Amino acid sequence: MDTSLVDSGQFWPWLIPALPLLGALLAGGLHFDVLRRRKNDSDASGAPVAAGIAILAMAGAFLFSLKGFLALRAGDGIILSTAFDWIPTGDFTVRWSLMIDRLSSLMTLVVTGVGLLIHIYAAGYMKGDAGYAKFFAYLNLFVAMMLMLVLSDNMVGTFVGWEGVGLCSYLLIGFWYKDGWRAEAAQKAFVVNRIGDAAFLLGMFILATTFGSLDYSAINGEVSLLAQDGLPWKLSLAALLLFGGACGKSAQIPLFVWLPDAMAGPTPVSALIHAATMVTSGVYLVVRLNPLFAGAPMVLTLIGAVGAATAFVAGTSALRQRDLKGVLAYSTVSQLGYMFLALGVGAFSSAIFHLVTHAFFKALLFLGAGSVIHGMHQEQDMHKMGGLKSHMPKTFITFLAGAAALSGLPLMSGFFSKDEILAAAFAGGGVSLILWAIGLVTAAITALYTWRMVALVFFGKERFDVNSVHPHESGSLMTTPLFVLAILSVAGGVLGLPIVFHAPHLLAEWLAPVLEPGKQILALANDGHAPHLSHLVEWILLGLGAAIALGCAHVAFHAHREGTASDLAFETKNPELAETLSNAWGIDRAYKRLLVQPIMAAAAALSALFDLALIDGTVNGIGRFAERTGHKVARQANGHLGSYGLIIGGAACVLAAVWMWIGA
Amino acid sequence: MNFESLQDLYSGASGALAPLLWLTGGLLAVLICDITPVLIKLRPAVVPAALLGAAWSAAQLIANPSGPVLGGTFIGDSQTGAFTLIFVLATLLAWGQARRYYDQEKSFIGEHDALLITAPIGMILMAGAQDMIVFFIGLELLSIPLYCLAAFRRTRDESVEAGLRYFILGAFGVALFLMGAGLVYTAAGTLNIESLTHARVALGTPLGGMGLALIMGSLLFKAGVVPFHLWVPDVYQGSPTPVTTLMATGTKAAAFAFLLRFAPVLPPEAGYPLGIIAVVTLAMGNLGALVQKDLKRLLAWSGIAHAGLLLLVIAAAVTATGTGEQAQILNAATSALLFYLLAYAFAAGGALGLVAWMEADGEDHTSLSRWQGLGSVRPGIAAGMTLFLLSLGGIPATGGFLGKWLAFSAAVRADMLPLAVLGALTSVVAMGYYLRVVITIWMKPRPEAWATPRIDRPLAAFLAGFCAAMVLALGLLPGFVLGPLF
Amino acid sequence: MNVPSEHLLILAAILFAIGLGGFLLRRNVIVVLMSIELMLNAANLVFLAGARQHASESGHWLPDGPVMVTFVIAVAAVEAAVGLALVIALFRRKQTVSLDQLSPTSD
Amino acid sequence: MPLLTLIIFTPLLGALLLALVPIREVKVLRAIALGFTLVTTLLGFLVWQGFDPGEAALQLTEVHPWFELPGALAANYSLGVDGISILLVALTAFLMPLVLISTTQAITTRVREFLIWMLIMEAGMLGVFLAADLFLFYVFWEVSLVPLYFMLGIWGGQKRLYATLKFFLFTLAGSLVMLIGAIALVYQAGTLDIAALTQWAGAESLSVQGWLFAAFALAFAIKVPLLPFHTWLPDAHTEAPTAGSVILAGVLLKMGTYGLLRFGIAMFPLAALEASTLFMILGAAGIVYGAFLAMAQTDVKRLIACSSVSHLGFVVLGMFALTSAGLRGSVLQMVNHGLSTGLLFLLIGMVYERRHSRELSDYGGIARVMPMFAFFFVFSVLSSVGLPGLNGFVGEWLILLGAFEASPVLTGVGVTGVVFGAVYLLRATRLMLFGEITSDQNRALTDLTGREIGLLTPICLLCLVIGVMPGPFIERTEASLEVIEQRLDAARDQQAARAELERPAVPAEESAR
Repeated sequence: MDTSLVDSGQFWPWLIPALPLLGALLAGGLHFDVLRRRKNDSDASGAPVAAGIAILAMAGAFLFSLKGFLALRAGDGIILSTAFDWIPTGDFTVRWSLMIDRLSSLMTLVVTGVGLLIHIYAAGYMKGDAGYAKFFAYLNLFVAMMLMLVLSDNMVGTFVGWEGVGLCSYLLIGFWYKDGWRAEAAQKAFVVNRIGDAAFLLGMFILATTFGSLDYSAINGEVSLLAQDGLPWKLSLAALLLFGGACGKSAQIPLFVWLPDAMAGPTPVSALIHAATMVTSGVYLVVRLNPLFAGAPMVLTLIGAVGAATAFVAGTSALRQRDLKGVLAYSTVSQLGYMFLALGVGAFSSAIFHLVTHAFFKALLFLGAGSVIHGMHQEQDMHKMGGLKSHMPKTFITFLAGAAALSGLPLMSGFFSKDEILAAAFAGGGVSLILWAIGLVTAAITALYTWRMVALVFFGKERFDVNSVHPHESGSLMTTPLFVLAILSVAGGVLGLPIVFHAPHLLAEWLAPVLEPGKQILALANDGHAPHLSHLVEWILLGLGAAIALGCAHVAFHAHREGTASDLAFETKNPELAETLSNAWGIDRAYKRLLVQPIMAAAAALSALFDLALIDGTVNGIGRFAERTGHKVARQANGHLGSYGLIIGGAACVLAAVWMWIGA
Repeated sequence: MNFESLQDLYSGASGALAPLLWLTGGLLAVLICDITPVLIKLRPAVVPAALLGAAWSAAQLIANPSGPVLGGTFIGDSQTGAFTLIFVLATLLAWGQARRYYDQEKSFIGEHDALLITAPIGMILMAGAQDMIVFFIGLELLSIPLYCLAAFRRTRDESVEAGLRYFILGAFGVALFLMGAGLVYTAAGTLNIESLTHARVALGTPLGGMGLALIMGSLLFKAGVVPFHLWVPDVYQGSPTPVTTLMATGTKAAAFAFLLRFAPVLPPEAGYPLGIIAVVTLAMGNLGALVQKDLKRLLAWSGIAHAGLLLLVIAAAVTATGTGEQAQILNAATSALLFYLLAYAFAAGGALGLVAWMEADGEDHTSLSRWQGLGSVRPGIAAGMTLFLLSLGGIPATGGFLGKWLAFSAAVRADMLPLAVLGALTSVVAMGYYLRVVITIWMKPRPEAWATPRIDRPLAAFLAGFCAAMVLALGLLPGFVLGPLF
Repeated sequence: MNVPSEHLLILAAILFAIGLGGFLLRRNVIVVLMSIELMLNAANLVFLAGARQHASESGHWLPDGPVMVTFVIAVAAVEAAVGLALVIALFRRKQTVSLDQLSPTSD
Repeated sequence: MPLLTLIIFTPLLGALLLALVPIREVKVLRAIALGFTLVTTLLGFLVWQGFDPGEAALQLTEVHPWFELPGALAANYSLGVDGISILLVALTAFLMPLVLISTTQAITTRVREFLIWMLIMEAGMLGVFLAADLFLFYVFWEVSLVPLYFMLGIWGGQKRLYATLKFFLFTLAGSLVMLIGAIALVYQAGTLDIAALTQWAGAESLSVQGWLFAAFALAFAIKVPLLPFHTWLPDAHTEAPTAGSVILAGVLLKMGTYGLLRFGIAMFPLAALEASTLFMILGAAGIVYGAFLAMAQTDVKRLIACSSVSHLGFVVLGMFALTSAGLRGSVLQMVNHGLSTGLLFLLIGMVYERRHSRELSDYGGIARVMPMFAFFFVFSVLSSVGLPGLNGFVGEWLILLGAFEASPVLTGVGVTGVVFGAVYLLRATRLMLFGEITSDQNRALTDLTGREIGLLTPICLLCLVIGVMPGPFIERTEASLEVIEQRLDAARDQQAARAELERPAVPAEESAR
């Protein structure tokens, strides 16, 4: 791998993040302009302009991403564009520098592409909202930060995006801050993310002190060299810490608790940030540093285990959600778990593959859900829906496509990507087989909750008050993106057809140069050859996957298509289990009880008992002591000459005695 | 009668003894003017004229120091000259403050001035004494007028009682001194300080040691050092404020002037115990002041603390006796004492002057609570008071800070670091009460009912302004004082 | 008759102690003044004893002690005068000469 | 042109003028004061421009004999600026006019006095950073206490008298120990010139350096304030008028960290090496401790005051890591903390003027009625929590990186501050800005005025500039910091040599047995 990268001298890569940033500034300015006009009761119709600006900015960013992609396809290795020096640490200098390589190019395409669609959708969805322009400012800012995250050629730059998207997530979750709980959810998201960020920082410091650079090319290059003799333990620790950061951003156990709450944000936000892009940045980070992780097998195993556990726990939780977005939220956590499972078994390209397909179908599902909620006047409880397929046909059809992809129905995009992951896990053998088993079970669960959702929302009787609620199909601004995404969800699989199809795996081939170092290191651990499955086994696995998906989908659909009866039956039969599942196994509650409350109590105790009583008490005590002593001292001068004389005479005697003692 | 000393007296008129002669002349002139109706109008001019004359000749003395005179019993060196300036300053401030201060005793102002101008004569004798006899005469010339002045407002209980207390304890102190001097004389056979310096063996005997202890006791009493300090608050508070000024700035300076002369007589081992006494004095003086509600009594207690710091300087000088660094440290101690006392004279004299000034509006102005919110109606006076207090507290940009610096550097150079640190920390307590005064003046609201104080006293204003200017000058441009002196 | 110097010193010490005792224990101002006089005179005695002793030891006369005594006697007279004047002033105000009747000062 | 003298004396001149002019018109007085601070800002800009980043020693120096102390010590009026002080000088000059503008609504009584104190304060602070003579430094060091004392005591809140006395005495206690240390230092070294003293002290043994370091460090630790000397700060901050809080957080506390660097580390490298672990522990502990305190506060001003304890813990942690990144970061973070915490105090002041409450529970939902305020508040919070792209991140990142080289474990402790910082600041943000507006008083709040926006904007812009392009700022400090690093390296060699000397002694002893 060529580690001595030369700056391309081109500036246009900067336009990719800069355009949305500019859009954010303009839209933000418009927002304040609107506020001012509204206060003066003058024309406040400037808001839609903001959407236009934002969409244009996105389109521009998408075009330049495309330009990057095409340039790479045309044979450019890596496009590096350095703006200027950022932080001189004394030992090395961190620069503002972007790098378009095959991985980041793919990510920019997904981010700007899906982002553009969601922007368009949002232009319809947010219509009439008081913070319309502000919303687009935030959204554009988010995209800019996300692009910074994936484009930066060094870890610090990535960290800018990393925290930047966290900030936008915070702002957007709390977008309707009037409701206190939404603001709380936003705060929770930020803080939990920050825990991961702290780990990220520490991991970054280990790398910086080890290699004296934070450029990805340098780190990956050096790690590849070091890996010949096995990586030192501190680099494994770095990998572990960075994975900690990924856990925060990508909502993995133990830091996943913020994501279900994050659904407090407007639905396009959930689609863009909490499904398609931001939450996958953990996956991106691991893949970006694939040699490092490949060289730390223990960490890799942990990643796989965490991914599998997350997938399972979140999947089971999704089963018991009544909130439409809740199902999707837990489903997202679960699917992210899949991606980490893939990373854990060393299937980096499979993780990216699932990342891409998931971006398509989960964005689609969220947007569809948004359309439903929109049509239902902000109702999110699936038990109060039902029979919407006739009211909202376009939403229904596209939603169906998304559901099919999510549940992994054969030949849908999700089918291929999920299968690839499971196959990789199976091929890994040993511990990976357990991961495979869990993954398989989760696949079944996925199909169950997906089709329960579809059935509850679109089929059966209408369980809402038909007189007051008139569900309606959303406008074309919202449905057009749905169709585009639906096509992608259905057909996305062509990016990575299984080997047994004897078609080129486009994605794997595209990413091969980026993933090569990690692959080599992994191969080193396996005595030089990568795990391999025979075609027969592959076929069997594919069939198994298809059968499970279809079977479970069938069961779930039929159990729920007539209404909520089976849900309620389950709840009455196993009230405790239902309760546990619907609250993600009570993990969030346990955190609150075991971490949050004790820390707050400790803070209060520290402030009141230690700081005020002890430390401040000591300080004030010295003051009081001085005053008391002062009174005693001052009282001696009471005007009684007798006592004065006694003191003077006595003191003179003492003085004389001391004097003679000195003399002696 | 020795012919030589007559010649001394003659030549000294333009040298070592000139300040003394100016003041003695002034004393006579005051007395004459007071009883001569034709000259009575001249009376107010006599004291300042004599004082300025003395100051002028003291300045001459600093420039051209003369050696020992009067048979080696008195020395008119630059140190004496410099101390003389402080004494003159103290007297001048007291004199200025006394104008229009007394209401019922107005007719006795002649006697007042005569007594007042006698005090510096005694002080100068103390500062230049090379012989215990001269010191004793000086001490009495200082003390006796002060006894009378303290009780000058004889229609007031507190004044009379202050005088009586001061007198009784003062006389007791003198008795201690004399007994000590007698014992020293018996042991060493001389009362000459120069000779005593070389009589280390004789002074090491129990008799000599006890004598030294008694002398030190009485000197510390005069300086107001713990545990001989108890008279200070009573007397400072009870005496008329101008007299308090004289005591605070003049008497203390005189006592330390002689202590400085006397330091080489003491054995170096005495240095550290003296230092401990000094720090205890610092602590107790400041702690005592912390709880005072009367400004004069507060300043009295703070005066005790200042005496403690000065004693630390003396202790440093004592420690160095006989060592190779003696000259250096003695020099440091001298400069520290002089500068400190000068700065203290301006600051304490200025502060007491403001108290005296405000007393014109009502005698209860010695009480701190009467100063509440003064900053809003009389910002000038309030600012002056603040400046003086900051200087007393040793905040930089004022003379008090440099004084503190010099004092502590003498102690540090004499390897008394722990004592220096402890002593420095007592300043925190000191700022505690100085700032309480500042709080009262600036940060508490003035009750609506209180009238704005009348302040039609040009002389008081002039003196306050002069003191304030000097406090700042000593802090910011101390070269003009430090240069000629060292 | 040749009295040893030590005897003189002891006598002085006794006188001084009596004076001190009177000063500390008696409350009548007049008596206190008298006690102080006694202490001063004890000091005088010490000076003279010292002078005598040194004269006999070194063979020549040292004037310091006697000169000091002269001054002390003079000063004692002045002090007495001033002291009595103060006592009179006190008596005028308070009709008493007892030190216990002075007003307490500390608060 | 004696630039440094001008920059110190311009505000003093302004103060004098204000004291003397017979004008009673408050507006005119304010204009005069503002004019003088603006001139100072301009001068500060000239200093910034005239500063040569390549030069490590003091620049733009001015030396005039002042007076001679006994013992043949020449106290000079000597000024100079180097990489350690340039940022703080610029910060002071930059902030003061803005702070002055911020007081037009807040300070309406005894305006003249207030303005005088502000100007004296500015001169004092600039003097502290510019003094090249120890005596002069000490003078400015203590003089700068006095104005704040008055500002707190006269224009402060309910418990102002307690707070101001505590502030003054606590700080003074440290200063006095430093005074004794300084005296001992100068008489041993025989000079008052700080550069010469640094030379002298660096060559001394650990035993000499050790206690001098301790004497100096105590004073600075109180000023910073380091745990456990911090309790004066929350009281002072809470009771101070807005301008006082801003100056306190913005500049005055930096006098402590500045002192630690110039007089602790640069002057006594051996002692600093020995003490580095202790100070790093105190710094890391301060980060967590301050954060915990902040979490427990209900008074928003007090909360931010506690956050200062936490943030300055970062500065100390980085500084005493004694690594190049740590030193750079801590110097930069001094400025950053000044800006972001200054911003927060300004904002709290603005809302306090409208609502007259500092209790978090009295607010809620005011983002709706004060969107501009909300924008600036969130911006400041983000700057304060160290969001990348804003100033706080660059400093914090450098500090943590530098600290990591020295002690990964303590850095691990310090990093938690990143999390806790978000906890308490976002909690405050949520409670103030978000949620439903419940009281009519809050509903009637008016948004920021043009004046307020105008004074906040430059600070925010600077935050952004430092966040994106800290190069010009760090660059100016580098040369001076490298000298310190060299001194530290030399001291490390010395330490190693001493360890080498001690090592053979042990086996010899064992063989003797």
